[in-house]
Amino acid sequence: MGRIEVRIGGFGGQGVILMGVIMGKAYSIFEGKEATLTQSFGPEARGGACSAQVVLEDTKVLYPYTTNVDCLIVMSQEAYTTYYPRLKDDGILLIEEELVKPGELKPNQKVYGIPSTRIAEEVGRAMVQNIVMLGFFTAVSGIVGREAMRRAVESSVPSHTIDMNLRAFDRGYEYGVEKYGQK
Amino acid sequence: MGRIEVRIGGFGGQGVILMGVIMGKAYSIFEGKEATLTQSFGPEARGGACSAQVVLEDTKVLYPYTTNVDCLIVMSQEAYTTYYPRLKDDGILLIEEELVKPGELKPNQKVYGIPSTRIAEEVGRAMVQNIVMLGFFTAVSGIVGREAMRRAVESSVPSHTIDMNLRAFDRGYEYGVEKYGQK
Amino acid sequence: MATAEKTKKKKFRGVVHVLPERCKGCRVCVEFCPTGAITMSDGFNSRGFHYPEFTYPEKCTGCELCGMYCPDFAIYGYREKIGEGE
Amino acid sequence: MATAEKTKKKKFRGVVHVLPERCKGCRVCVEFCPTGAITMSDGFNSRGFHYPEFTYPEKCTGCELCGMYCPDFAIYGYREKIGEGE
Amino acid sequence: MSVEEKVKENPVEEFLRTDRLPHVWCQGCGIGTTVNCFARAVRKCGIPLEKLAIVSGICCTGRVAGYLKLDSFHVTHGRPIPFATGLKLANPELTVVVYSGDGDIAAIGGNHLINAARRNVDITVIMLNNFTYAMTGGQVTPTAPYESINTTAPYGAYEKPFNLPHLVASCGAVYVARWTAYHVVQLTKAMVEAMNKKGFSFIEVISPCPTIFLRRNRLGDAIAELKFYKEHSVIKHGADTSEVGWDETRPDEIIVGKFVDVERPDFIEAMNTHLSKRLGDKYVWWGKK
Amino acid sequence: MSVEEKVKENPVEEFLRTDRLPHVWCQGCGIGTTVNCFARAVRKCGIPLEKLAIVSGICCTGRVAGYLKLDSFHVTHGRPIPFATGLKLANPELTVVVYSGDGDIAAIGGNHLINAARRNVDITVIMLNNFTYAMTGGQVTPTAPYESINTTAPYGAYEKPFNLPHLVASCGAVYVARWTAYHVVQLTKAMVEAMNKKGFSFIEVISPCPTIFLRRNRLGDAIAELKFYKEHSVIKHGADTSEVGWDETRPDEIIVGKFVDVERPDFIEAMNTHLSKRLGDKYVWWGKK
Amino acid sequence: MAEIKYTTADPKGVLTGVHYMDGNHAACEGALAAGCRFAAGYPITPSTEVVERFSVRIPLVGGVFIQMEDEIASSICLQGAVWAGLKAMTVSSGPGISLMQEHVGLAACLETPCVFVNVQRGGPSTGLPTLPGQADMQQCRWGSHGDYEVIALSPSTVQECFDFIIDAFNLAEIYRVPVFFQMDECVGHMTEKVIIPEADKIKVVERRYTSKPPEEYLPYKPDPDLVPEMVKAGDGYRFHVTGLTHDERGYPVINAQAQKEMVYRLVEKIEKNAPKIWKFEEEDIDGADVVVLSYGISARVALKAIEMAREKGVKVGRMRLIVVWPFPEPRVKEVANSVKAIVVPELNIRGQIAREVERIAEGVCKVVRVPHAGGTVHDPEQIFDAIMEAAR
Amino acid sequence: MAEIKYTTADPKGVLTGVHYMDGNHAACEGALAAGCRFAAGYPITPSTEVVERFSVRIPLVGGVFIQMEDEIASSICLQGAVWAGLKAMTVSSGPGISLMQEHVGLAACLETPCVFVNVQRGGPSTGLPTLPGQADMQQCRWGSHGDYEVIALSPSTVQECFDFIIDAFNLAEIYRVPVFFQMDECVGHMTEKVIIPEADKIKVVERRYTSKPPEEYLPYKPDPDLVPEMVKAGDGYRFHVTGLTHDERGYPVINAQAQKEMVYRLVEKIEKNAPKIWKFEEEDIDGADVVVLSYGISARVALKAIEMAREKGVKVGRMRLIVVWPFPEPRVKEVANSVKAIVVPELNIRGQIAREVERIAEGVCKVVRVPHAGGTVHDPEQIFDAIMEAAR
Ligand SMILES: Cc1ncc(C[n+]2csc(CCOP(=O)(O)OP(=O)(O)O)c2C)c(N)n1
Ligand SMILES: Cc1ncc(C[n+]2csc(CCOP(=O)(O)OP(=O)(O)O)c2C)c(N)n1
Ligand code: SF4
Ligand code: SF4
Ligand code: SF4
Ligand code: SF4
Ligand code: SF4
Ligand code: SF4
Ligand SMILES: [Mg+2]
Ligand SMILES: [Mg+2]
Repeated sequence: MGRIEVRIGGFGGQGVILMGVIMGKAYSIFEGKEATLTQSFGPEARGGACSAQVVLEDTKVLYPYTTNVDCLIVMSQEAYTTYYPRLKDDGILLIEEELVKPGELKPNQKVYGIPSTRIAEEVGRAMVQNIVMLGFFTAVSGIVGREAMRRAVESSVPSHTIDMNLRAFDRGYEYGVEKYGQK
Repeated sequence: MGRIEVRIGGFGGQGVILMGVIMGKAYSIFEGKEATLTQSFGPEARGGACSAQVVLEDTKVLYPYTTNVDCLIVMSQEAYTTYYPRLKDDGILLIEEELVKPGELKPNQKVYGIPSTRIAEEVGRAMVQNIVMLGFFTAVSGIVGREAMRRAVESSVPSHTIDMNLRAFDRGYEYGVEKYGQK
Repeated sequence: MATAEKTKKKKFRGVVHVLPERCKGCRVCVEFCPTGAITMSDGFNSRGFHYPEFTYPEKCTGCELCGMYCPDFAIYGYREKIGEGE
Repeated sequence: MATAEKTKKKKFRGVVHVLPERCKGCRVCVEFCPTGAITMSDGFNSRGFHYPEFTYPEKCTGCELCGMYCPDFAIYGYREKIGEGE
Repeated sequence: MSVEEKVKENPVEEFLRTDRLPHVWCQGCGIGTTVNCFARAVRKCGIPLEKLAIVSGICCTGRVAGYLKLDSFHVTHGRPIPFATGLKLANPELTVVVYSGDGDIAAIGGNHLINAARRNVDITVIMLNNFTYAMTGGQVTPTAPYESINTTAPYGAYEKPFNLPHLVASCGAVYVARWTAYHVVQLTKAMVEAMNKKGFSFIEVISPCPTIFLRRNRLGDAIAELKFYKEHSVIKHGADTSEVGWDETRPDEIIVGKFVDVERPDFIEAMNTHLSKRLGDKYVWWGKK
Repeated sequence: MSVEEKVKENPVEEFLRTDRLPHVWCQGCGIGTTVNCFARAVRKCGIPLEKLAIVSGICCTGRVAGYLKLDSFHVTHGRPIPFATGLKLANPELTVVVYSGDGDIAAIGGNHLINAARRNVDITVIMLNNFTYAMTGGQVTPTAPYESINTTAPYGAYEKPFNLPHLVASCGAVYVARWTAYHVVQLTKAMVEAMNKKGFSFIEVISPCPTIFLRRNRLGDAIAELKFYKEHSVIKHGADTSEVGWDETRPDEIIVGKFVDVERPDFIEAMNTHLSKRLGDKYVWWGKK
Repeated sequence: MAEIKYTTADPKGVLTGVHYMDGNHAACEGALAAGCRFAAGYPITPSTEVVERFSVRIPLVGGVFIQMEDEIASSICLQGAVWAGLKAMTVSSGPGISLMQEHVGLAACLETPCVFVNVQRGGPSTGLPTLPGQADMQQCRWGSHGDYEVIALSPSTVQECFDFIIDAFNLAEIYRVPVFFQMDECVGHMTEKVIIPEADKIKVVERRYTSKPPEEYLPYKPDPDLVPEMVKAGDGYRFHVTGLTHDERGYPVINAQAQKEMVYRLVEKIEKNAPKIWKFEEEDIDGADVVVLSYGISARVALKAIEMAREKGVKVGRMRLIVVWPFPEPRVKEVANSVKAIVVPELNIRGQIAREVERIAEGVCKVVRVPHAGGTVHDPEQIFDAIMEAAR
Repeated sequence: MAEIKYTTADPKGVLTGVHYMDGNHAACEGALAAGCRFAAGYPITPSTEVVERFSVRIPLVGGVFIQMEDEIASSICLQGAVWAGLKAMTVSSGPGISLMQEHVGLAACLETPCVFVNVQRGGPSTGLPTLPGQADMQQCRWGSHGDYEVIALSPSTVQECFDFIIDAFNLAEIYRVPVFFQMDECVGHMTEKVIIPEADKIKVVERRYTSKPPEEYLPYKPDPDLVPEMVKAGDGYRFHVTGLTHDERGYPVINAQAQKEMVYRLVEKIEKNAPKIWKFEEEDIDGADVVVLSYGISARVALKAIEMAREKGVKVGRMRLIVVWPFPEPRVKEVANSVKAIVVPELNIRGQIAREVERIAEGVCKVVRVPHAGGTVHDPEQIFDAIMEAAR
């Protein structure tokens, strides 16, 4: 598929990095390709902005940062403002629709919205909002396969939360399929 | 008088450095010339070898170390062995004669001996051995004047010990004059 | 006594101010309000948190506890005189 | 009892070794010897210190205290059997 | 202050750098609660604001210095006490408060803590104990309870924790108290007393860290923790400090109260008294006489 | 050992690097005396020599490591305790003794001291207290008595000194004793007990420094000092450690004795017990079972 | 004597398989594979994950993790463990590494083989705790007082965090020096695929224990390669070591002669063995007009810039330092002689490595610094611009 | 603004007269003359006499000496005192200076004007506590993590210990940096005549306190010379300072932009003002074939060698650094351009200053290192041989 660049942004506590880990692991371990995740976050451990960059390639990732983002996932308005300028002209934008109001997009850019926090609360805990979003990402982007993603979720969350997380993933996935059709 | 180099050696606790301070002070402050004292001693504060180098000049001392020693004062055998080789061919050697047994000297070198520890014990405390030696040095070397030396002693020792120290100085001086004649 | 107290109470009413944008939705104020005067709103603030609302002003004694507990300096209760004359 | 003790005493004698070159002349050994068996010499060692001498061997009990106190490991007292038979 | 005088503004506000809010602390974090108490204490203690300096180390709690609108110093991890010592000694008219975390004060800063207590430097140390290095994500500390889970004690801690009131008391601190974030009223009072106390005063404030410590140890949220404090705290003023430590993960009794309040000349007083005794008129008295 | 077995050699000899004698210590310095005690204690304690390691910091007392013919480590000033901790934890079969000065252990090393006591690391700390930084020429220490003269307290000290037995006891040390260089027999016994004690043991040895401390304070020579100890020491085994400190320059009573001797799992035992409880067979037991 | 004993890794510590992990975790796994069985640490962002993982793993492998009261304690505790026979490391970042400086000197002086991991963040002081820097590169060699030498390595990928920390442990054993593993926040927090081989594919160097009996053994008598053989506590050697200047017996000798012998050897054992230690990666140096010399994350960022410059037709070569200290002076000199310019992008503004290049180049080619204060990586354009400028 | 306010010394601290004292004592007297009223220290040979004297003198002058529990505490306690309005110093040697490194970075970052006196001894580690070294010269600038700049001075005579420590305090105030006063054991323990002038002959720089009212004051808004104005605790400014990367308000800002602004300014305030800071002594450079560049005690030892070489007819010039950092690059470059060789004798073996000369000389002249491991000074013959060799 060549190089695919994904950027995820939100604030500390939303599990942004874990999203990148799961995505990268799905692609590199369960789909056998290569993925480099880089992260940046705010002061020491908490608060502030937080973002992850995932570069997906068939072969070894050399330059590890995103410059032309294929897919931007944002869960705070600030992240949207900061990262949108690097979205490709034909890139896709995924948003937590209750937290982010995007401005006008370029003609070939597409936006996909989901109330992932509210869905997560329904699933059981607001904390799994990120996994809901990952399910949604899997559905609407088609970049990584659903099975690989589910296995990556399974192997990345605390064992006593696997069920809840998979439920969250599936809810996000289904929401995506229902709202935007199968990819 | 040009440059005069004095080296004093002994072991820690003998007050070697203080001897250098008094000599330097006498020459530079009380006789208005210049004197640089450098010191070296053993591991941190105590034990081991200890030595002082005093360079006396009419004008500012540039190179502060002794290379051609005019006067060597030693109070331990080790110091004698270590420093003797740098004594000038016509230099003078002053020894605590109960602690140092010199080897053969060069024809124009002169040796002056004093049982300074024993004299110090007589004066009151073995500790003032160094001051006895300074008195002796003043008498036999003639490098620094007696008055300047006495003033330097006075201003360099704890006030409650001034008397004892001056007594020690005078005893050393007199011993020198008696044994080797007035300089 | 009881009447006296009631009279006193009437002289003041408890008032609470909330700054929703500072709130992180911890619910501590609601939990430790001794009279149940405040409740959490359904709405989110811009950072995605629910915040407290002054739902039952009549219950509030202006005791200040919500303000002392709030870790985010987002709420403050105080007593306000009702009418000068009394 | 007293006789028994005396008999015991006779079986051993106190012996003291001094290493003058290690000695720094502090006199602690002499001071704390319970029997006064040792005294300071008049002579100096090579570093200018007076050192102890085993002046009164007959007084020594070999109690080891001089050796335990000596900060310079320069003296040591011990008990030596006198004759195997007794 | 009488009821009528109350202003219609959060009393903490005037002590805050409001341009920096919202702050970095997490949802339900007890640090902010203690800052409310501190603000009230500052109001009550009668110390002019411009003579009050605050020093923090690097930690979640250490961010307090950055939010308080006082002369405030955010220095290195573990070292607020010696910095505060310098401030105080150089200008004896300042009231100097150290506000920092348990790791900062009692782990890396342990030597400074015991020596400042010994010297009786006239500063107040408010140590917020959340039982963990919160800012770095929850490693084991010298205050971590037995068996508590921490990222560097992932199977539970097995070291005995410090009994800090006892430690500082054994070094000679003149004022020692412990409260929790639940005890907002008592804590406020203790802060007033400590700031007005001459000499080294120490307040341990037990406080919830929901994000790190509570979550990792499955102890619920801030509310649960505050309730735990409420239910398990026992006030014992003047308690023997050797008996206020605990060895269990969750103590049945958290002993709180003012444990020590004694008199002893502080460092500057001892210095002035001693040196003027020795040097007479030649001594240049330090600070106001 | 029966009388007959006594050899005709100074028993300290076999533990010394005799090629390094005479040593650097001054005339009458108490350090050597304590080494005599230590040598006898090593003989008596039954620990194989090759399993006994000694660690010193930088100070006069720290030179002990260099004279003892054991695995001996002369590390940095103030840090023998953490080095010893590493030695012990890496090889639990070693008996590890820290032998160092009061400044080394209780000034710069204070944090390591209290934390090692708290963790109950199985090491023995023999701290020689001569009330000053002797090696650097006599500066004031956290142990310097009130009003004592020191080069950096030239008009007399005015800080309260630490009560170290109390400090380490308050952190959880399992064996705490104090003796003086006069008490050679008792000190020897204490050293045996401490080395055989499992856990953190601490012996404070009060010792004369004639060159620096005694001279500067005009207290006479070593003999005078040893006599002072003899006359003013009061043996109080089991004394309340809070009462063994002193505030006077020359205390009328130097309380000596074994103050603490209690049981508590040491660090390695606590680790093994706890981790094997949590991890079962997966845990790789550390050290001999 | 002086012969390096290689063995293979102890399988207990080796997590053979394919993993998706970050650089900090990979460094921990590499350390375990290299035989590290002791870590003493104190938490600090962005390095803590290394010891966090160690504390999870070591109880299952056999060994000890201890979190000390501070970095000073950690940096000497680990040396105690080494002298008791274990391989050991400590891990920290800027402020913590600064606190360890006295004990870096101690390790150099006692010749304690050990590894200091520094996950570099932005400085000075508390600086940018969560963001990257490469401004502690000179600190490795000058941070402690006096003269001494260390070895420092710098990984660029997560796989290298695993692979090269094994080298770090091996070099520590071969030369008995503290080895710095100079990561940066980017590499430490970057997550990639890591392949951990079978234990018997991993080469591990054994400690150079003496085979001499105690009577013949001298702790600081060097082998011909200038490195002395070692013993450990508990083996009956009853040896002495000291941080004072010492002779071959390990006894303190406080004079200039002993100092000369000791300090020269400490420095020369690295300088003279440097050709065996250097490790760098090169590409297209021959015929290049410009060579980009870099290390750590910057080397990966530079790749993009190089690609851009090549697209513009510039002949760009690449040299990546893996072992940073000792510095590969002769090779850099050769490169300097063959190109127009060497471009040195790094996340510091005082040209910490660039100045070394400048010194060696002696003016035969331009040396173009591409400084960056840290907090993020270079924008590739910045490096590209420097290359274009240099090629002119 | 940005204008330096000179005043004369407070007579209370000035021991006017002719004295015979050692360098350590002279440094203390200089500090008192410069207005230093606070010292925090921890004893260490061979530096302790500085604070010993301070503890004797300060009760009679007005101020505080506190002996802290360690060097870490000392190096931050003094900064507290500075922020409360006093001039302050700490004093140490090798091991202690290594322990202070974190707080050197803090002082650089907070821009605390203060003085660190280092009486250099032989290292590494405990090394040679009583004997000289000059091997902590690079540590001044690289010892703490991250990028920052300091100023360092090095005296050669006892009189200079007095004179130049006054400069050190003044420079600290002008540029708000930690200033290192790099003595060595020789100079520290050398006793010579010292002339202490009348107080009104001693120029002292006042702290650059702002005259702005609190509402307008920003703690880190630089003046045109890149140095910000200062306030002190207790004056009603209610300001904040932090060791985190910060903006002009002193508030922490954790991003690359703030980092860039802050770190560049910290470095540039020294680099750009360097011409005003440089201080060196020159003799017979014009027409020289060889120039001996040195500092501290080595500069005096070199005098003998220079004399010897001149006797052999070699044209030898002399450059002595008084301010070592910032390094007088342009002048050294000029000198390099005009001579055959620069000879650099120093009491360290890694050419701590020589390598700086090498970097600047860029091969235009030979740079001849005359290394010495320390423990004593060079034998003048050694330097003489190097000069003769270089002159060839
Ligand atoms: C010298 C140094 N070591 C370590 C750190 C990393 N560090 C920053 S905050 C912190 C822990 C703070 O914990 P605590 O003091 O308990 O405060 P809390 O965050 O829990 O409020 C640590 C270890 C540092 N900044 N500097
Ligand atoms: C880091 C460091 N700081 C200071 C010193 C200097 N120093 C060496 S020995 C010593 C004092 C030792 O005093 P103490 O521990 O009481 O032992 P004593 O000499 O009295 O036996 C000091 C301060 C040092 N070597 N290293
Ligand atoms: S002021 Fe008191 S009664 Fe009113 S809402 Fe707040 S806590 Fe409740
Ligand atoms: S306590 Fe404060 S932060 Fe928490 S819910 Fe109430 S207002 Fe919001
Ligand atoms: S062994 Fe005992 S009795 Fe004999 S000399 Fe020694 S101390 Fe005295
Ligand atoms: S105790 Fe030892 S050093 Fe002192 S006098 Fe006796 S033998 Fe000599
Ligand atoms: S991590 Fe814990 S202590 Fe830190 S801000 Fe969050 S809740 Fe508070
Ligand atoms: S200075 Fe004091 S402690 Fe040190 S060796 Fe001399 S007498 Fe002993
Ligand atoms: Mg904490
Ligand atoms: Mg001592």
